[in-house]
Order: sequence, then C-alpha cells, then structure tokens
Amino acid sequence: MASDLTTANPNPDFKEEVREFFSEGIPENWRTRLRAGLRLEPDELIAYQKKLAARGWGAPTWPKEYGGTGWGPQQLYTFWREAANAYAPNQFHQGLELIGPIIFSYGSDEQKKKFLPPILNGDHWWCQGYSEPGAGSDLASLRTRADRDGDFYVLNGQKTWTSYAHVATHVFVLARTSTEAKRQQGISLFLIDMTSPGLSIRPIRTMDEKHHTNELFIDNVRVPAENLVGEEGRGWEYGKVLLDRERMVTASTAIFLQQTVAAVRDAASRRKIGSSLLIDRPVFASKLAQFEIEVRALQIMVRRLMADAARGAQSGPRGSMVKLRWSQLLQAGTALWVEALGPEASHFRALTGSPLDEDMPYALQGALYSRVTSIYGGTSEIQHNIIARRALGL
Amino acid sequence: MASDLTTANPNPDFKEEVREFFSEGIPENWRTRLRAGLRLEPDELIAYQKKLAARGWGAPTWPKEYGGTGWGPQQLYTFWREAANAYAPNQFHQGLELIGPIIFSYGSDEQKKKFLPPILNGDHWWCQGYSEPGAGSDLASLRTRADRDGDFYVLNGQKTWTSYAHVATHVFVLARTSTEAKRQQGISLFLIDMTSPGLSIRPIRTMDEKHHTNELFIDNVRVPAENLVGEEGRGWEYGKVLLDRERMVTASTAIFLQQTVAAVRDAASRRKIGSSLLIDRPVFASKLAQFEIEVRALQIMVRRLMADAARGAQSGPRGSMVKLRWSQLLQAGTALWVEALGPEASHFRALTGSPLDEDMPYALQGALYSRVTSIYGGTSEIQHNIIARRALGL
Amino acid sequence: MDFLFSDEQDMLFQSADRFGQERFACLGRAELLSDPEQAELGRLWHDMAELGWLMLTIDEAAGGIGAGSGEVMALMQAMGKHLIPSAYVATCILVPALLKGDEDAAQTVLAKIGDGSAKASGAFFEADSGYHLHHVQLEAVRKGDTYVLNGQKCHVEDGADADWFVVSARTSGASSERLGISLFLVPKDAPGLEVEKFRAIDGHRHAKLHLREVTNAVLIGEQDNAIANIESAVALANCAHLAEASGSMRAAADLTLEYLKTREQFGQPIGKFQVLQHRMVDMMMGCEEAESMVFDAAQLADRAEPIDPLAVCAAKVRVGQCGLYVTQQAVQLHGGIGFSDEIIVSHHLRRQMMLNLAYGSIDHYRSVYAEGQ
Amino acid sequence: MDFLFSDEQDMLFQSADRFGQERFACLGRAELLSDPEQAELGRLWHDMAELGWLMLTIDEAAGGIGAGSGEVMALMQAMGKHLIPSAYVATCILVPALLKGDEDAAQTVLAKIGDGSAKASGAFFEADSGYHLHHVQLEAVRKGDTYVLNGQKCHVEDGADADWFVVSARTSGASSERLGISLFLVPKDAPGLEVEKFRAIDGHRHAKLHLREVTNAVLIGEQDNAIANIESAVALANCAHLAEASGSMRAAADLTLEYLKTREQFGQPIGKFQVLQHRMVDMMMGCEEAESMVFDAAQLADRAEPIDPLAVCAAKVRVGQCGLYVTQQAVQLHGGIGFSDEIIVSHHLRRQMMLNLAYGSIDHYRSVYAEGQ
Repeated sequence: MASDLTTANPNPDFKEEVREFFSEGIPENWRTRLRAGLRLEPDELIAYQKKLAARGWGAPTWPKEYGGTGWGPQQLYTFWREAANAYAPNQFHQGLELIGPIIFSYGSDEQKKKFLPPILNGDHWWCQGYSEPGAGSDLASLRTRADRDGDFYVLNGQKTWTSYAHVATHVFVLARTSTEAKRQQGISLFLIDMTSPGLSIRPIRTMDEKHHTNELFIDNVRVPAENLVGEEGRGWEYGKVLLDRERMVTASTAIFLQQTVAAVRDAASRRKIGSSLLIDRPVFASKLAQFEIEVRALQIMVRRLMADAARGAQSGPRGSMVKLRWSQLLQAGTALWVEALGPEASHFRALTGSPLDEDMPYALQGALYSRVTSIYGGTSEIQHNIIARRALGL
Repeated sequence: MASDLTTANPNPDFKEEVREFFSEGIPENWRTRLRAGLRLEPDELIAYQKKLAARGWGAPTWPKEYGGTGWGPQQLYTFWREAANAYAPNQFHQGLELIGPIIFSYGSDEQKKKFLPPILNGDHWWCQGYSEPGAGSDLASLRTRADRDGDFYVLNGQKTWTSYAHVATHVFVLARTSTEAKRQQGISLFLIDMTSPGLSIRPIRTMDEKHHTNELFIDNVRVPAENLVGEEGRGWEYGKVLLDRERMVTASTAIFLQQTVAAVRDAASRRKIGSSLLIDRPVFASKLAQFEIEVRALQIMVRRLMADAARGAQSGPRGSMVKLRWSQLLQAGTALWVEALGPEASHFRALTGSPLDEDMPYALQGALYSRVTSIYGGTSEIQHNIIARRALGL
Repeated sequence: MDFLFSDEQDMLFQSADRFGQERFACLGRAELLSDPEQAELGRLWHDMAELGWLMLTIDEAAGGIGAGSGEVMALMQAMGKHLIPSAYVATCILVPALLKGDEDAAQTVLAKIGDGSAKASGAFFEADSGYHLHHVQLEAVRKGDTYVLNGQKCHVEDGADADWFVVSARTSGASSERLGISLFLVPKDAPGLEVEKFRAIDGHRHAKLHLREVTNAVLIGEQDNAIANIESAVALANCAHLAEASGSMRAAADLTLEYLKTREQFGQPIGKFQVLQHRMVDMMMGCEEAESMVFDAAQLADRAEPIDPLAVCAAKVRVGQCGLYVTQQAVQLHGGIGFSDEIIVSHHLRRQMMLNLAYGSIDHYRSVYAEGQ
Repeated sequence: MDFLFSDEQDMLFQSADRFGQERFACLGRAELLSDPEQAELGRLWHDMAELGWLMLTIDEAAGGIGAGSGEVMALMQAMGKHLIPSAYVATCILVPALLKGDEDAAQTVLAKIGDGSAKASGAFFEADSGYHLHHVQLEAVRKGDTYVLNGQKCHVEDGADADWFVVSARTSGASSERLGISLFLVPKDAPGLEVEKFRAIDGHRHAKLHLREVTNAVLIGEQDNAIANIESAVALANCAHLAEASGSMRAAADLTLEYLKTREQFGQPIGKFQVLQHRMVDMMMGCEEAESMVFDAAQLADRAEPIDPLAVCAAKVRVGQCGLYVTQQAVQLHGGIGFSDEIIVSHHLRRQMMLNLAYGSIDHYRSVYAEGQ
C-alpha cells in the first residue's frame, strides 16, 4: 500500500470520486484568496465543513468510529491533491484538528457524544486558548488559574492570539490547577462555552488587515467540572496526541502550496511589459522556475513523510522540516506574485469605489500573512532548536 | 581633506603619478591569478616589494620616519584604486602589515634598525607563528613555551597555519613565558631567524592545491633575549596596535575586489552559447549585475571606513562588516566566474601537456581559495560574535 | 559631505525627528490613516509648510529654498524613521524637478506647493509599460492652441490627493520610442479626467487616471523631448525614497535591538541567544550598507554634473534588498507582536514593500543596470 | 520503492559501502589520484568488475544484469559517500544507455565494459554549445561505406581513460537543429583522433577531442535521429550523479555533526553554539531534500514510461544547490582543517562543485525547466 503513494494512479476509482466531488461547487471567489495562502472567512469554512460532512468526508483524518473517514495516508494524499487542484481550501480548523482528536482520545463518553458530532457538521466552532501575553514560545510559563469550587472550576486569566474567538462557539483552555507542581505539570484542559459570563474578547489588529485573532479575557468564568478533559493536572500531556497527527496536518498544508504556484504563473501570464509577457522574460521565468522546483522538492518531501506514515514508521524531524520549508516557500511565492503584478500592486483598497482586480489586495494580503507563518506554531528558530536537540542530539 | 575621498578627482597630480607608475611593468601573467583573488607567489611579491621600495612606496601605510610614505587615507585610497585598476597585487605580507608596525611601535631601537629596512626592500620575508593545533579561534589557549636561559630564551611548541614559512627568512612567535598569569597574560613575542636550529616545517596541503601554509615545529630553539619584543608577558597586547590598522588592510583588500568583477565580465564576454554571448543572456547578466551592485556597495562602505580614518574617528564594527562582506563577495564572484567558463572549467591540470586557458585553473583555484577567507583571521561566525558583543552590546 | 551630515543638515534631521516623534505615534496610526477627511494629516502638511520643508527643493528663483540632496536626505531619513505618510516625495521632490521651465502655470503650481496649498504628482506608468518611463501610449494631439489628451495612467504614486498631475504623453513616435514624449500639467478637475483613488498597505494614497478628450492641459518644456527630464526627476524621487528607506530600516533595527535586550524568554533576554545575535548583526550590516549607498547617491546628486543613473539603479536594488531583509527580520524577531498593528515594526515592513514598488522594482532596476553597464 | 531501498538494493549499498571504507581512505588520496599509472585505481576498477557492478545497467540480452535505477541509486550513494573517483557513470551508465542498438561494434564494447577490460564515454559538448546537446557542429560526411568526421569536442566527462568515445556528429541540418544528429563509436586510437587529457579538482580525468578526417567510426542507431537517445542517456547519467551527490553530501553532513560534538572551543563542544546548531539543521534539511528528490527520480526512472525530463532538470537544480550548500558549510564548520587536504570534507566540496558542471550547470537546467514548463 505504501508504494501506492509513489505510482501514478494507485486507485483510479477513489480519485475519480474525489474529482467528481470537487468538480461542483467550489465558489470562484475563493480561488484568489486560497492561492495567496490565505484562510477563508469562518462562514465560508463552516459552509465547506457542512458540505464535506454531507458527503461523509467531514473528518478525513479521524477514525471511522467518531465519524471520520478512516482514510489511510494514500487516500488522504489523493484527497488533498485533488482538493488543491480544484482550488478547494485546506480544511483545517481548531475543532477538527486540535480539540476533536484530544476529545476522542482522552475525553469522557459524555464529552465525545456532546462535542464530536457538532464539530463534524459545522454547528460548533472552536478556538484555542493556549498562548498568553508575554509567554510567546515559552508556553509552559502560563499563568491562567482554575480554582475548584464545588462542581465548578473558576477560571481567571488572559489569553492571546486566540484565532477566531470572535466567531467561535467554544474555546478550549489550558489553565493551572496547581502551582506546586513543576512548570509543565499542574496544568489542566477545559472545554468552555463562549457564551459563559466573564469571557470577553478584544480583537488584535494584524498587519494583513484581516481580523482573525484576539485577546481573550477570562474573568471568574465558571466551568462545570464535567468539562474538564481527562484528569486534573495532565492537560499538557494530552497535547502530545497531536504531535503524531501534526505531520499529516503539515503535509496537507504543504500540498496546497501548488495553488500559489498557479497564482504566480497566472499573473505572470496576464501581465505584459511592452510587447512581451512577463512569463516569457528570462529573468522572471528563471525565478519562477526556481520557486516551482523548490515547491516540487517540498511535495516530494511530503510524499516521503506520508510514506513513513503509511508504514507506521517514525518521521523524525521530517514534519518540522516540511513546516520550515513551507513557510519559506509561501513567503517566497507570495513575494513573487506581488512582483508579477507590477505598479498597481500598491492598490490595496479602492477609496472611490472603483473595481479592484482580485489579485491586487489578496496577493498583498497573502504576502503579509506569510510573514506570520514562520512565527506561529513554534517560530522557525524554535523549530531549528527542536530539530537540533531531538534529531541531531546537539 | 576628508571630503576629498568622495569627490571625483581630489588630487590629479598624485593620481597621475600613481597611474604612471603602474602603467609599466605589471606582468601580464599576474592578472588572472589576481582576478581570482589569489595571492601571487612569494618571489613575485618580493620582486614587487623591491619595485615599490625603489619608487619610495615600499610601505604606503607606514609613517615616514620608518621609511613609509606617510600617506593619509585619501592618498592610500587613490593608490589602491589605481593599483587595482592596473591589475597590480594588493601588497600585503606579514612583515609589512603585521610585525613591521609592531616593531616600530614597541621594538627597541636596535630592532627597528635591524629589521625594518629589510622588510621594505624585500630582503627579509616574515611569517607569523601564532595559531596552534587545536586552538582554532581560541587563540588565548596557546601552549608554546619560552623558558629563559641566560641571554637566551628556549622555545618549544608547535604552530600551525604558518603561511609562507617555507620561504620566510624570519618568523615572529607568540609563546608563554609564564603559566601563572591569566590566559592572555604571560605571553611574549619573539623575533626568530628561520635558520635557527630546531625549527622545522611540514607543508599543509590545502584544497586549492597551492602550497602556502605549514606546520611549524619548535624544538629547543634558542632565541637571543634581545629578540624579545618589548616586555616579557605583554606580547598579546602588542597585537592591539594592529587593530586600528586593520581597517586599512581590510579596506585595501576590498578595493581589489573590482579585479574579480572584471574577470567575470571578461570571461562572460568571451564565451558564446549558440549564437549569443553569455554576457548578453538576461539571466547571467542579471546575476552579474547583482554581483557588481553588491561590490559597488562594498566599495562605498570602504570609502566610508576611510573617511572615518581621515577624520580620526572610530569606525566601530565597520571594519568587521567590510571583512564579512568581502569574503561573501569573493566567494560569490569566483563561483560566478567558474560558471562563466562552462564545461571546460573541469580542466584543472593538463595531463598530456596541452595548453590550458589561464582562466580555467585559476578561476577554480580562486573559488576554492575563497572558502578559506570566511575562516581565517577570525571566522565569519566569530566576526558576528564580536560585532554583537562590542557594537550591539548583546 | 563625507558620509556625515553638515551642521545644517543635522539640524534639519533633528527638527524632523522631533516633529515625527511628537506628531506621529504608532498607536492610533490606523485610525489616523483611514480617516476619509485626512484631517490630522492635513494639519501635519500645514505644519510642514510652516517649517519651510515643502519648498526645500524648489529653486530660489521660483521662490523656494533650492537646497541640495544632502538636505533632502536628512529630512527623508527622519520621515522614514517615523514613517510619516505623506505625498512629500511626489509633491515636493518629483514635481519641482519636472517643472524646471518658466511656464506661468508651472510657477503657479510651484508657489502653491511651496506654501502648502496644493499637492501634485507625476503620472507616467501605463498598463503595459512595466516600469519603463519611455513606454508611453497616452496620446496628446495638437489642435490649434491646445492639446487633446486621451489614454490611461495605471498608477500615480501618491496621486490620490494631488491637485495637479504632470502627465507624460506621446506627441509623436511609436509607443516605446524615447523621442516624442511630452509633459503636460493637468489640474485634477480638468473636464474629461477621471481620478480613481486607492490606498496602499502603508497608508499612502495613490491614483489611476483616465483621460478622455482632456483639453485643459499645459505643455511643460519642449514638445517631444521630455524623457530626459522625466528620468532625472524620477532619479531624484528615488534618491529621496532611498533615504526614507534607510531611515525606516535603521529605526526598525534599533527597535529590534532594544527588544532583544528587554524581552525575556526561557529565563533570559532573548538577545542572549546566539542565533538572534547574529541575525541582528546581519540586520545592522544591512542598515550600514544601505546608509552608505544613500550617502553616496546624495553626494553624487550634490555635484554639478547630472546624477549618475547607474548609481541610482544600484542603490534602488541594494537598498531595497536590505530594507526588506531588515524589516522582515525585525518582524520575525519580535514574534507574534511583530505581526500586530500595535507596534511599529510591521509598519516599517509594509513601507519597505511599497517603497520597492514606487517608481520601479528591484528586478526592473537590476536589468536597467545590467543593460547600462 | 517508497523512499526506501528494497532488500536487494540495500545489500548492494552495504557492499559498496564496505568496499569504499576498506579501499578508499582519505589519507593518501592525493597520491593515489595523482599516480600517472593509476595503478591502485586500476585494481579498484578490476574489483568492481568482479563484483558485477560494471554490468549493472547493461541489458540482460547484451550479457549484463539489467538492473533498475534503484540499484544504480544504491550503488552511487555509496560511491558518493566514499568519493570513489572512477569513470563509472560515463562508462557504465551513459554509454550502455547510448548503445541500445544491436550493432556488433556496440555489443563488443558493452561486453568489454561489463568485464572491466575497457572504458568509454560520450562526447557531446563543443566550444559554443553551452550545455545544449543539440548544438552540434562536429561534422560527419558519408563517403562510400564510411563516414568522415571533422571537428572538436571541448569536454568529455571522465574521458581521459576511455578506450572508446560515443561521439555526437552532425550528418545534416544546421548547427542547432534537433534533427540531423547522429552517434558514432570511435576508438581512442582512431587515426586522426587527438585526445587531450585533463585532471579536475576532484581527481576525475577528462578529455578534449580533436577529430581530423577520422574515418574509423561506426554509426550507432539511426542516422540523423540520435538526439532523443542522447538526451535520455544523459538524463540517466544525471540521475546517477545525483545519487552520488546525495551520498556525498550526507557523508559530509554526518562528519560535520560528529565534529560539532567532539571539537571543543572556548571550553565546550562547538555543537553547543546555537548558530552552529541551526546551520547543522539547515545542512540536514538540504540532505533530506536532495535525498527525497533522488528517490523520486529513481522511482520515475523505474517505471516503464520514459523518464520525465523535467523531474531530472528539477533535481539537477535543487540537488546541486543543496550539495554546494551542505559541503561549503561542512568546510566552514570544520574551520581551518576543513580547508586542508587531510580530512575528507573538502574533497566532498570539490566533488559537488564538479558534479554541478557535469552534463550541465544549475543555470542551464533551470532555464530548460523554465522553457519546458
């Protein structure tokens, strides 16, 4: 089965099925944003989640018993490739890829019953309350407290970089239930309804001018004890179930980079300089070729990562390497796209209601957004540290 | 005077004088090696030293009282620019730029009288015995010992990377005269005749296939006490006089980079691919332009460095920055040159006595040699450390 | 000027530095820029007029100060340091350089620019022109005493608030010939002129022009022979932008150095991490390289001879690369908050990205350099 | 093969790894390479023949093993790891791929290659051809039963010790046409053939050919239609070289990692310095990227369809870049001794530099990729 990953057409039926699904109904106006490496708006992602769920594909990476597809790496690879080719989005949201798997691995039966189905069908939208102001990459230093009070925990503290908190129905929060333990112990994980009194948010303006993240203030928020995941004090280690899953998330992200390649190629094929097309000018063509070749190399690294998964082998630092290269290439690709647009790329917002070529604002927004991809999820510097320590023994 | 550095033609007479000097007698066969950033053979450098000395220009950076020209930064700049334009070498040797200045700053009158004139007229050739095996960038850990014995010191130890020891008449050596003091103290500086019994050398083969450096074995070598420079135990600090001079040495080196620009341009103007010249092909032209622009930027940084010197101002980290950029650009330039040569660049030595285009071996040798320029004189990593600590306070 | 400001230039820098510090804090930047009335920015412009900055490069004969490029560099470095978003370069550097003749209309515009009562910009780029100033298809046809202009300009730098446009038009020759290009002064309310306005990611406000049978246009300089004038005016605008870029990247680097010394992670200031130290050194080298090139370009521009176009090309390439590198790394080293609007580093990155587009990209100038060398 | 060797391939790798370890130490490398008699290298070649490696890619029909590209990759990675300098790729990959026909002369040469009694190479490049295989000016004119060849080949990879040359010649058409190119088998002692020999910085021995009225040449394959055959043979040679490159860079990286852990400076292993740790990570990423591409190319070459030329172009570009980066940094991190002949890292750098020239540079293949995309 593993070797199927590397042959041209491992399972034509499945591929056709996927292709047919995507042949209808990916809205045209998603395309430009996806090519820029941008995420769609939550309402669009929710609509897409519902559409996938209706087809039974709401959770491609989940086991069947929890409503997932139970696909192996080969099917996932085919699915993502076809999705990328069809300009569908890479369906990542915190419910699907972060708290869902933690709940089905460590949650109580009640929690599974209550929380998993609405993630799949798009009725619940989750955000993640992990980062805290001043903590940055040093997550273990978190200070939000959860004090037991009868059948409740009372939470106090502040979170930051809480993406999509402004549209989320639920948030999962790490909080300290004991101050005696060492830094990474004494931390517990809670599932919280966003309508709970005492929760409030303040948007964080970011340089890409997209409202996607927030500060989250937690002021005497009472959380039912049944919403504690697993045992008290072990919240930190539950995250580890995600480590193994992470390489698949990383792999899928990198597969979608081919959409950016298409964007640059497309823009350069439309732009004329004098009598020649930009794409025919040797210097630009050479830069584009370099970018495409590096993307191709990354795609092959992704196939290797998934071949590891297919045979149940460890991948060592390959997941981190793919994440590092992906952010570098998204940055390079969006910069090239902006370059391909020429002088008008400075037209980001129309002030007089003029129509604006979709390329202009989204390419720029993508280029700006790309800068944060080497910061979030562990900065590139932290990734290097981790690889040096874990894989190289330095 | 300072502003003269920046205007087109500050002192036409001097410039003409220099130009006239160089208009005659720079042998054609030096050109290719100099353009590759390679150093000439010692006998050639000695011949050139004698020629300069005969003109009264044996030591452009020395004060007049010791036989130097007493030139200020503006004249030095003009001199080096013209020398570079004329494909003359950058006259750096250890006698002229290292031990000479230490002797005229800290040496006894006898030492000045005995050692300075032969440096100028090329009769003495010095090498430097500082580095030791295993010490690398950590110079202060040196282990060569000098024990007093009546009117002599007896030296024992081993040095490495002793460039030109195989042709030198003299060597200056750092050795420990006390083991009690802290690491950098208790070190003394000695002037030693290379014919002294107990000195022996072993060549170090290097990847550029040029014999220029050696190991130096010091086995009970007896050195007259009068050859101790200055006071016992202060040898380390005498080197500091060179720090201030170093920026001028760095500046001159960087000025000569324009010879490499000319080499690449020349090779690309001669090479045809199909019906077009390589230099007219947009992708190569773009790479060459990038290289030239960076060299231009470096030359401007050099002018700024010399403008500092002209007004007696500190340069902070500018000298280190120029050294860093110079080695990067020499590496980039020689690689570009090799690229310009095409398939035949793999013809490094003729095995059947065929004539070999001078470009081929020297461009390759230069490309190989360039790799050591980011290692010697403090690796690029050490330079970064120094700038971070001294200039940025990190 | 040997890589130092003169006392006068230094005073100008100090004064602009104070001005930026007092009037242009980062917090509230977004609101200030997005105000459709541009109220505070209008007051800022008025104060700059009072300080005499708006007439800095206008010839003394035309009532200006006639200062050299050293003064421009000093002022622009301070503007870059505080990221003062204004139409200064277009209005006060580019247009005065274009309007060197003695036409009455030009004198009127210059006077109004100098006293702050009007803004202007130069309109050159067209849909297929790339950044080539001599690719001009917008047409001006002589009819009796007037010219009739038809065509588009796809991007006018800082043109959204301009009262006048200095427009390049083809009066003869084919669309890429250097000969046959003329300049016209066109008021924003000329019948037949439509001005579309846009905001960029750095808060600058640009325009796109549609000219349909515009007759209200005054020929500037000699007919058919404007290209040299346009190119040297754009070179001066580029020099000013480069000084702004060097001031901006230095400010971003300084802020980052400060952050490395104060921000703690894993129990120590992050500036103790060697990788960040070396990155910081590379950023400082980028600033040093850029500054040197800017001084050099300013010195060249101060001489009597015309400015060396290759020197400006080289500086556009290298200063642009340094500016991107420095400000990208400034954001990276600040981590998450570097990406937020609330501290100024991300604004520096946005401005550097846009400076690289203004009047031509790195690739454009590198290829011009390659051809000219 | 899913990015793993099969058991057979792994055994081949292990065997070649042992061979390299036992027979090819770094010390004395320079002497061994510079021996004009090539005595030890001759024994090495003989032993490789005994191991059956020399007939690895020769078709079974022609008495060879007919192994696939996975086997070639395994063997070449080990050769790269130990930097075994031999004419293997030219003789045992390129030439067997060129000699696919049933000409008697070809069969004779293949037999001799397989048993180690002869070497051969392909001669394509000319003074003005760049790395374009279809720029052929060397002329072959039919005269009766024979052809008369006149012209030069400026570089024949690993050609100095070849007993036969497979030479591309123009039999019709203009100098850059794809049609009109034919292949000829020419023995080294053919009257009118002059072979100039050269050594490269990696110890490989190349040649330059002058053909003056050479008649002793056998047409291989169909007249005028050789270009596709040449291109696909060169693609296979490139794949083998890429596998060698990945083995070599991995060895250099492993040695450097070991050095970082053992070499002490300033009182600690230099691997404790964060800057060197991150550099090491980047080197390992380069190895990973290169290896993945090499596996991919080998997999592609194993399929029935003809090899995808774009995949090989892409790998030539990226593996080349990774190889240079990794080995340059291996030298840098070793410091002074990295530059010396006495440890192997500098030899890896030299080989990577030369692999980048063999059959075409990074720039050449990137531009072919750009045109083909």
